[in-house]
Amino acid sequence: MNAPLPVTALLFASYAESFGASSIEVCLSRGASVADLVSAIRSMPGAERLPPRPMVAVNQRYASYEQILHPGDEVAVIPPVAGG
Amino acid sequence: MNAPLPVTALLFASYAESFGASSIEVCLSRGASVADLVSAIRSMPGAERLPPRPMVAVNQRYASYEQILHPGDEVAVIPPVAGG
Amino acid sequence: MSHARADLVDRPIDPATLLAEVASPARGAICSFVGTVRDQHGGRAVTGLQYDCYQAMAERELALIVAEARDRFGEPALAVEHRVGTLMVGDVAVAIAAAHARRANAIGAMQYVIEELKKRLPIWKLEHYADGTREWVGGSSAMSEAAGAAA
Amino acid sequence: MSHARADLVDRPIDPATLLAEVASPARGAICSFVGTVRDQHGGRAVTGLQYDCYQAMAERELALIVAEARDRFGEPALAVEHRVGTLMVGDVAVAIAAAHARRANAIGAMQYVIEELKKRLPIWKLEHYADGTREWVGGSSAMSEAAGAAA
Repeated sequence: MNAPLPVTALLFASYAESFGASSIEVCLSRGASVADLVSAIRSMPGAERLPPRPMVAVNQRYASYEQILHPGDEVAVIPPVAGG
Repeated sequence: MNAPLPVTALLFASYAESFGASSIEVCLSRGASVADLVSAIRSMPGAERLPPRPMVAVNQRYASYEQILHPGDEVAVIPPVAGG
Repeated sequence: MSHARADLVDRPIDPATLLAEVASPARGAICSFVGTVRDQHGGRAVTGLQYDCYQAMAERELALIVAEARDRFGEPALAVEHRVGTLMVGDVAVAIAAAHARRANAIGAMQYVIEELKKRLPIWKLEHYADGTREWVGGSSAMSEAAGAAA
Repeated sequence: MSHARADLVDRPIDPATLLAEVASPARGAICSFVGTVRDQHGGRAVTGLQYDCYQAMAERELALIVAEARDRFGEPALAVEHRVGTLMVGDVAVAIAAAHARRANAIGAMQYVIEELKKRLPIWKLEHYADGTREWVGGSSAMSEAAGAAA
């Protein structure tokens, strides 16, 4: 269970500005959940302006914090939406 | 209270067809109500297809059956509406 | 004071005109309802129809409905047209456009106007069917039932 | 099978096109919602804005919302366009047109689409103000609050 799981998280709008990038690389371990991903991101420089529980999408769908990540998943951290 | 009150009631659509006219003359007495008008109209030839309580407008507003009619009132018998 | 207009018209209705009429930079939510003549009714093929109305009262009632909607929904801009006369299948019978800064107000006003208009506007519809017959809609069937709620 | 279309577009939106697209002789009730860029927000004068989006997910989510609306409201015809890129005050940001034989279905579908789209579509708005500043709407203020309902 300690095999590494590299994840590239897409960033948009205010989150992309906070991190100064449109994506960030995070190294998790196999079996990691969305919650683990958020913990890792929140410890990175630029995360000061992130809310405690940002929304996350996995494979272009909103994901629960319990969802387990798999190699190849498309992951994105979603700022509060403002369409319409 | 027995002074005559002549009323011309406007007719439309299916009611106009039933009576074969776009209005009918009814002779009521002073103090007569909308209910009295409807009773009088329902006893006239052509009224067979009228419902028991047709809608009536007085001076271009829907009227209750209790409303008292006055000389000069514009009176109309209103078939079920079908706009829109 | 925002824009408000309500008319009975005997020419084709263009919904885009009504939308443009209520739009403004201060009112970001615009909604519309358009009612067109359907090609069937109660299982019968319809070819067209004729709207008859009690014109003075219909104009008065339509203005009243629009005033009520503006009062209840924060003075939205409103434009309403109801057609009278002879219409073909697909023709626009009624168009309503409402605009407000908040979408709930625009949508609420639009819904209020169409619901009240259907209940209260003294307009009658003579449908023409493909078999050559004609019938006053609502008229003959409703006439055989008690109109207890009439007054 | 009635018509359904949902697109993100980077050119001006013409609501009349969407209305025409859903209209048919079998669907007598057509309604629309149009959202335009307002000239102010939170008391500040707005000169324009920029929509950024997570395009693949936004297209997927928009298609999902339209499919849900069609499922819930008796398969109305639906056309939806949401603009992305740079917009000026008065420009159309979103347009929805829904048509059905029954007006409750057309109006219900239109309302469902606008409400869900506002909640779920991964699109962000960078407002440009008259004083030269810019701000991600919803972003900075919401970021300081707990997003407990996020997941």
